[in-house]
Amino acid sequence: MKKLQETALVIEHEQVAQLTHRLKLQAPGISRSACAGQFAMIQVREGFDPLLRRPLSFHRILPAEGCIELLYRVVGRGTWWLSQAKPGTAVSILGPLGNGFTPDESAGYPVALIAGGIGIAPLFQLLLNLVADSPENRRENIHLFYGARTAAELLPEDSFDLLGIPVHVSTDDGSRGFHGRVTQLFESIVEGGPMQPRRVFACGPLAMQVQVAKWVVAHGTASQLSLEALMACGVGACLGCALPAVRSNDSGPNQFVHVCKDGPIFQAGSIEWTKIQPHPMPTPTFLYS
Amino acid sequence: MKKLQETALVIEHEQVAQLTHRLKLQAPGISRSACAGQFAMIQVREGFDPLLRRPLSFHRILPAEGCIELLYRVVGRGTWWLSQAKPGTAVSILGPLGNGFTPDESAGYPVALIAGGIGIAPLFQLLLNLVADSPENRRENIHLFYGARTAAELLPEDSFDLLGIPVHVSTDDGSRGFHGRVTQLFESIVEGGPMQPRRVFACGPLAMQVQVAKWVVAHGTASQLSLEALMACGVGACLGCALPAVRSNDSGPNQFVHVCKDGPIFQAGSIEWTKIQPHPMPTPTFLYS
Amino acid sequence: MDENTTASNANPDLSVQLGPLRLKNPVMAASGTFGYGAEYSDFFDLRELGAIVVKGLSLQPRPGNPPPRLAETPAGLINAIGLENVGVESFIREKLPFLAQLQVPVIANIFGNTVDEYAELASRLDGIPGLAAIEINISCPNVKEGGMVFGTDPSMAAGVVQAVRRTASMPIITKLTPNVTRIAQIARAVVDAGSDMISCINTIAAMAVDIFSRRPKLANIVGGLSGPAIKPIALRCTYEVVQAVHCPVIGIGGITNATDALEFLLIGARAVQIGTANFVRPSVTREVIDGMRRFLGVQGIHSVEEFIGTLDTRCLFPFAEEACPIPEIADKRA
Amino acid sequence: MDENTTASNANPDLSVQLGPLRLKNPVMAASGTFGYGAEYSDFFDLRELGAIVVKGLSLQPRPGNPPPRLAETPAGLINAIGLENVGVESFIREKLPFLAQLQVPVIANIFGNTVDEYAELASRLDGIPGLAAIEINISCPNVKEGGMVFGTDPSMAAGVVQAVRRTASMPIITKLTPNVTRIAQIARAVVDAGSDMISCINTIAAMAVDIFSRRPKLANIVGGLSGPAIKPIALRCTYEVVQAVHCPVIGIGGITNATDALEFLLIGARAVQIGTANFVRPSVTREVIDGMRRFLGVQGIHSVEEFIGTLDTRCLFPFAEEACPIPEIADKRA
Ligand SMILES: Cc1cc2nc3c(=O)[nH]c(=O)nc-3n(C[C@H](O)[C@H](O)[C@H](O)COP(=O)(O)OP(=O)(O)OC[C@H]3O[C@@H](n4cnc5c(N)ncnc54)[C@H](O)[C@@H]3O)c2cc1C
Ligand SMILES: Cc1cc2nc3c(=O)[nH]c(=O)nc-3n(C[C@H](O)[C@H](O)[C@H](O)COP(=O)(O)OP(=O)(O)OC[C@H]3O[C@@H](n4cnc5c(N)ncnc54)[C@H](O)[C@@H]3O)c2cc1C
Ligand SMILES: Cc1cc2nc3c(=O)[nH]c(=O)nc-3n(C[C@H](O)[C@H](O)[C@H](O)COP(=O)(O)O)c2cc1C
Ligand SMILES: Cc1cc2nc3c(=O)[nH]c(=O)nc-3n(C[C@H](O)[C@H](O)[C@H](O)COP(=O)(O)O)c2cc1C
Ligand code: FES
Ligand code: FES
Repeated sequence: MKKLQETALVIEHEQVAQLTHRLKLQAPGISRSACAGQFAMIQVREGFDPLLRRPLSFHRILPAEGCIELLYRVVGRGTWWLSQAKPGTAVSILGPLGNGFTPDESAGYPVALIAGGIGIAPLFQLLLNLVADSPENRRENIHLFYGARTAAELLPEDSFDLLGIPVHVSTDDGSRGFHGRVTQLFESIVEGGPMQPRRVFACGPLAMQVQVAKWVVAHGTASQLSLEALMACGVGACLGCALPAVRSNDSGPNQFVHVCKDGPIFQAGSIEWTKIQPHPMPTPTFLYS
Repeated sequence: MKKLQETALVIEHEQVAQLTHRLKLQAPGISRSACAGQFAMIQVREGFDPLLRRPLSFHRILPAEGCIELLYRVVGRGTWWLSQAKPGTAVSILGPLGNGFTPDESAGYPVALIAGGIGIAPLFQLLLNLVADSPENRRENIHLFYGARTAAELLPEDSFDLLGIPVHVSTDDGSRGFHGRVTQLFESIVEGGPMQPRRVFACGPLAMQVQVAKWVVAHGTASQLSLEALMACGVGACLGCALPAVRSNDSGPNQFVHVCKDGPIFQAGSIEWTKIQPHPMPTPTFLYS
Repeated sequence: MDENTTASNANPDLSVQLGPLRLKNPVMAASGTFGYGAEYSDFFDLRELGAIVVKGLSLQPRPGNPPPRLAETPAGLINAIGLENVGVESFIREKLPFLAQLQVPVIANIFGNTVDEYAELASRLDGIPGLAAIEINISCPNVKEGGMVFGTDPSMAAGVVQAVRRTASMPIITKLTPNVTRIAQIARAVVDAGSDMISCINTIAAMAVDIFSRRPKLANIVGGLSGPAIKPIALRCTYEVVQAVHCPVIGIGGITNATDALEFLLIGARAVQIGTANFVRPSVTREVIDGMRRFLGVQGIHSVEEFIGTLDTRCLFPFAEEACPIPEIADKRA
Repeated sequence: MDENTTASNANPDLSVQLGPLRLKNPVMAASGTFGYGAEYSDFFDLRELGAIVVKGLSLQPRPGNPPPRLAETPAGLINAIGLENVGVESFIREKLPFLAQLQVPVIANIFGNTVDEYAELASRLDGIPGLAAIEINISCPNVKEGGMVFGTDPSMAAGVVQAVRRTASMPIITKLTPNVTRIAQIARAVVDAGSDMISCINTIAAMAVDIFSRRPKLANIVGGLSGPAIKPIALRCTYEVVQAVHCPVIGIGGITNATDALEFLLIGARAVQIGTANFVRPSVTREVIDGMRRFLGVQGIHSVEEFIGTLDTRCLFPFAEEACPIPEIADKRA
C-alpha cells in the first residue's frame, strides 16, 4: 500500500479512561488503505517541540467515513500535547505503515487476543475484523483477555458488548476482574483446557509480550504480537527501531528486525527474546514540567 | 515597581488591521503597576519553540479590570504563534519592565506623538494619559502623527475619536491621508509654525526614529522615543539589548545603553545615532514554513 | 538589499556546479536518513532531488548497535545506529539498480575499520554505473573504527583520503565531524590529500539519560546529535570550512526548510544535504527545492549560483572592537 | 529501579559538598545570565539558591560587542555579548555588597587578555569577604582574548590555572569550552595545574545569518550557543570530564527543569548551573530546587548525594558489539 503524508482533521477527541484518549481523524487517503495492526506517525504539534512524530496504531478504520481512530495513553510530552488538540485542528500524519495483522483463518479456533493496557488499541480493529470474518457460531471462540494496572485505565465495560465475544478482564490491583497480570489470567483460563487457542494475537508492554512469547513458543501456537520500539522515521530509513532477531545460524552475527518495516506485527518465534530486557515504563511524574 | 512573573488569561484576541492583533489579557498584578511606555515579556507558546519570550509594549492598561492590552504585528514565528492563542488560554508574562514615558507637563504644549506602524502600540496609552492629565482646552494641542505603509495596516479610523485630539495620518503608498513617510508629514505640518511641538513622543521603526531624533536634536525639543532591540531577558541580566550611547567623553571607550533597563524610552540626545544603521524589516515571506 | 529594486522572476535556475558534478538543484538527501531511496519513493518523485547519498556502506554487512538506538532531545535527535548496513556487495546488487534508474546522482557514503578498508571500498565502487561520487565518512561518533577517530586528526584524515584518492577516479567528497577544535585544519588536510569536495557536518557527540531507570537512553551510551538544534553549529563549521578551502563545500545540519538551506548557500556552501528532517516530513527535500525557487523568484535572483556565498560581513556598526577567536572567521571582520 | 520498593520521603537533604564548599543545594545561577543577582531579586528569594556566579569580570570595565548581540535558534540562543562588564573594582564596590548580604555563596567569574591579567584578577578578588570561589573562564567563544584560545589548548589552559593558583587561596573552578576535540584532556590539564573543580560547558561556537539582508545576525558574526538545544552535548562533555578527573564537576548547559538538572547529577556532576533558562522563567532556579526535592522524595532517596553519579551503564543487552570512540566513555562499556 502506498504510504501517504496526509493533513488530517481532528473530528472527535475525548478522554475515555484514565490518561487515555480516543482521537478520531478525517484522513480519507489513509483510511482507505489502512489495515488492522498497521500504524501511523503523528505530528503531535506544529514546530520543533517535540521534533519527531509519534507512532500510534490504528484503533478503528472507517473507510466509508474517510476516518481513522487512534487510542492513546498520555505518557510524555508528545502524547500530552496531542491530547490538547481540539476538534478542527489539522494534524499531519504518515500512513499506513508497517505490516498489519494477517489473521489467517486456516489456523482455526479458538483465537485469543491478549491486550495489556493501551495494547487494546490495535486489537480492537482486529477484533472487528475477526468477528466480521468468522461464522456466527465461532464468535464465542474468540476470546479477549484484557488487563490493566487498575480499573480506571480500562476502556468502559460496554466497549465490547456489540462484538458478542467473551471478554476476560484483569487488573494488577484487583480493582476489576481477575486480580493479577493479564498473562496470568490468560494462562489460568486456557491452560490445557478446551479454550486453549490455536492463534494468539497480543499487544501490550514488552514485559507482557515476553510472557506471551514464552507461552506460544512452548505450546507451538501461531502468534502475532504487535511490538514497539522507539521510532524516528516509521518507514525503514533511519534503522532506529531495531529489535534482536533470532539468528539464521547460531554463530552468525547478531541480526535485527526493524519494527516499522518488518513489523510491528511479529511471530513470537522470530524475536530473540532472551536479548530483550524490558524495563518498566516510568510513571509520568514530571509529565509536564 | 516590582517585576512579576504572572500567568495571564487571554480575554479577547482579535485582528484589528492587516497582520495586526489586539490581545486583552487578565493580569491583575501587572495591570496594577504598569505605566505607559513600559513593556512585558510574553511567552508566546508553551515549550521550546520558540525558546525566548517576546517583548511587547502595553497598549492599554486597565487596572480597574485587572487587565492589560497588547497590540502587535505578526512579523515572525513568535508573533504568529501568539496570534493563535484563543480566549481562555494561559499566557505567561513578565512585567512591568523598563522605564516608561514620563510626560513632564512643565515642558508645555504643543505635544506631538509620532507613530510609525505598530509604533502606535505604546503611544495609545500615553495619549490616554496625556488627554486625561491635560486641561480641556489643551487637547487640541496634542497632535498624533500616525503613519503606515498602507491603509490596511492602520488601526480603524474611529480608534481615536473619543480622545478629541487632532490626528494626522500618512501612508507610504498614499492609500490614506498624506502620501509619504510620517516624519515627512510631521515636518511639513509643524515646521516653524504654531504647531511646532515643545515635547515629542515617538515609537516606530528605527529608520523613522533616526529622522525624529535628527529633528528634535536640531530643534532642541524635549523628546521621548520608544526604542527596540532584540531581547533575551528583558530585565538587564543578559546585556543583549545594547544600543550605542553618546559617550561621556569623545575619546573614551564605546558605551552602550540597554534598552530593557535604561529604556525602552530614551531622550534622542542620549543615543549615538550615527552608529546605528537601521536595515529594513524583512517582509515576512516565509512567515511559516 | 533594497526591497524596491527586486523584480520577481518566476523560474530561477537552481542548477549548481559541484566540482566535477552538475546538479539540477543543490538539495540532497543525507546519508543514513533516506535509506536507499526506495523508502521515500511513495511520498514524492525522487527524480526531483539534486542527489541522493545512501546509508554508509562497509565491506561486510553490519548489524549495527543494540537498541535503544534513538533518543529525542530539544529540537534534536540522538542516534547510535552503529552504521548498520547491507554491505557494499549487496548494495550494488540489490539497492543500486532502483537508484540508478532514477537518473539522480547517487553518492555512496563509505566507512571502514582501517585505511585499507576505505581504499578497498572505493576501488569496489569506483566507476560503477549509476554512482556519481563517493562520500568518505570519517566522522561517525557511534563506532570506534571508521568514525571520528579518523576525522579528528588531520594526518589520519589525510591518510584515508589519500588511500581512496589512489584507488578511485570518481569525485570524492570527505565528510567532516564537528567534534574537533579546528574544523578548518581538518578541511585543509583532506583537500591537500586530494578530496574534491567537503561535506559537513556529521552529527555531534551527545548523550541522554533517564533519571527514573538511571540508565543511558542509548545502549551505546553516546550517540550523534542531529536536527534543528545543531543548525547554528553546522552553519559556523561550514563557514569556517568555506573560508579555509577552495573546493566546493556541502552544508549539512538541521535543515528543515528553504530558509535554512538558503542560509548555508548564503555563507558559501554550494549544496546542502537534509537529514533528520526527512523523518519528520518525508517530502521536505521537495518542499525545500520549491521554497528555494520561490525565494529566488521573489527576490529577483536569476540563478542560485548568483546567491551562493554572497554573505556581507562588513560591520554594520562603524566600530567593532572584538573579533571572534576563530581565525578563519575573524579575518572576515578585520 | 523497582517501582514497588520506593518509599516517599518528604524532606530529602539537598546539600552537597563541592570540594571545599558546602552548598545547601546543587543549583547555581550561571555566569552572564543572572546579572549581578539584583536583576532577579523581584522574582523570588535569592537566598534559596545554592550559589550565584556573577557575570564575567575583567580588570577594566568593558563595553562589549556592538549589537546585534543575540540570535534565537531552534531551542537555543546565540549570544555575542563580548563580556561587557563593570570591571572588577566597581564589582567589588557596587555589586558585591548586595550579593554578600544574601548569605549565598557568590562565585566570581573572571577572564583576562593574558595569563598575568588572570593572576591579577585573582589576587584582587582572593579572600574578599562575601566571595566563595573564583571561576576561571577560559571558554568564551565571543572574544579573542580571555576566551577559547586559552581553553582549547591543554598547556595554555594549565598556564592560566597555575597563575591563578599561585595568587589565590580561594577555591578555583575552571570553566571549560566544548569546542575541543577532547575535553577530557583539557580537564586533566587544569586539574593537574591546581584547579579545585571544573565547570562545563560554556557556549558552543555558532552562527546565524539572515537570507533577506544577507548579513550575519550577530555583529560579531559568530557567537556562543546555549539553551536546551545544547543539553545533550553538555551532558556528554560533563560525563567525559567526570570520567577523566577526580575533582568535583559542575554541569552546565540547557538545563530548564528539575529533570534536566537531575540528569547532570545522575552522570556524576555534583552541582549544576542554569543559564539561558533564567531568561525564559526568572524563577526557574527555584523551580528546579523544588522539583529536585519532589523527585527525591517520591523516589524515596534521602539525600541528593545518594543520587549523584549513580548512572548504571551496564549494557541492558547481553551483546554490545560497538563501543563509542571517546575513550573515557568507552571504558564504561567494556
Ligand atoms: C508501532 C507502534 C504503535 C504504537 N501504538 C500506540 C497506540 O496505539 N497507543 C498508544 O498509546 N501508544 C502507542 N505506541 C506507543 C507510543 O508511540 C508512545 O507512547 C509515544 O510515542 C510516547 O510519546 P511521548 O512523547 O508522549 O512520550 P516520551 O516523552 O517520548 O516518552 C515517555 C515514555 O514513553 C516511552 N516511549 C516513547 N516512545 C515510545 C515508543 N515508540 N514505543 C514505546 N515506548 C515509547 C519512552 O521510552 C518513555 O519511557 C505505539 C508505538 C509503536 C512503535
Ligand atoms: C521594548 C519593546 C517593545 C515592543 N513592543 C511591541 C509592540 O507593542 N507591538 C509589536 O508588534 N512589536 C513590539 N516590539 C517588537 C516585537 O518584540 C517583535 O516584533 C517580536 O519580538 C518579533 O517576534 P517574532 O518571533 O514574531 O519575529 P522573529 O521571527 O523573531 O523576527 C522577525 C523579524 O522581527 C525582528 N525582531 C524580532 N524581535 C525584535 C525586537 N525585539 N525588536 C525589533 N525587531 C525585532 C527580527 O529581527 C526579524 O527581522 C517591541 C520590541 C521591544 C524591544
Ligand atoms: C539516523 C541517522 C543515521 C545516520 N547515518 C549516517 C551514515 O551512515 N553515514 C554518514 O555519513 N552520516 C550519517 N548520519 C549523519 C547525517 O547524514 C547528517 O550528517 C546529520 O544527521 C546532520 O544533518 P541533519 O541535522 O539534517 O540530520 C546519520 C544521521 C542520522 C540521524
Ligand atoms: C547572554 C549570555 C552571557 C554569558 N556570559 C558569560 C560570562 O560572562 N562568563 C561565562 O563564563 N559564561 C557566560 N555565559 C555562558 C553561561 O554561563 C553558560 O555556560 C552557557 O550559557 C550554557 O548554559 P545554558 O545553556 O544553561 O545557558 C553566558 C551565556 C549567555 C547566554
Ligand atoms: S523507525 Fe526508522 S527504521 Fe524504523
Ligand atoms: S534584554 Fe537582557 S539585558 Fe536587556
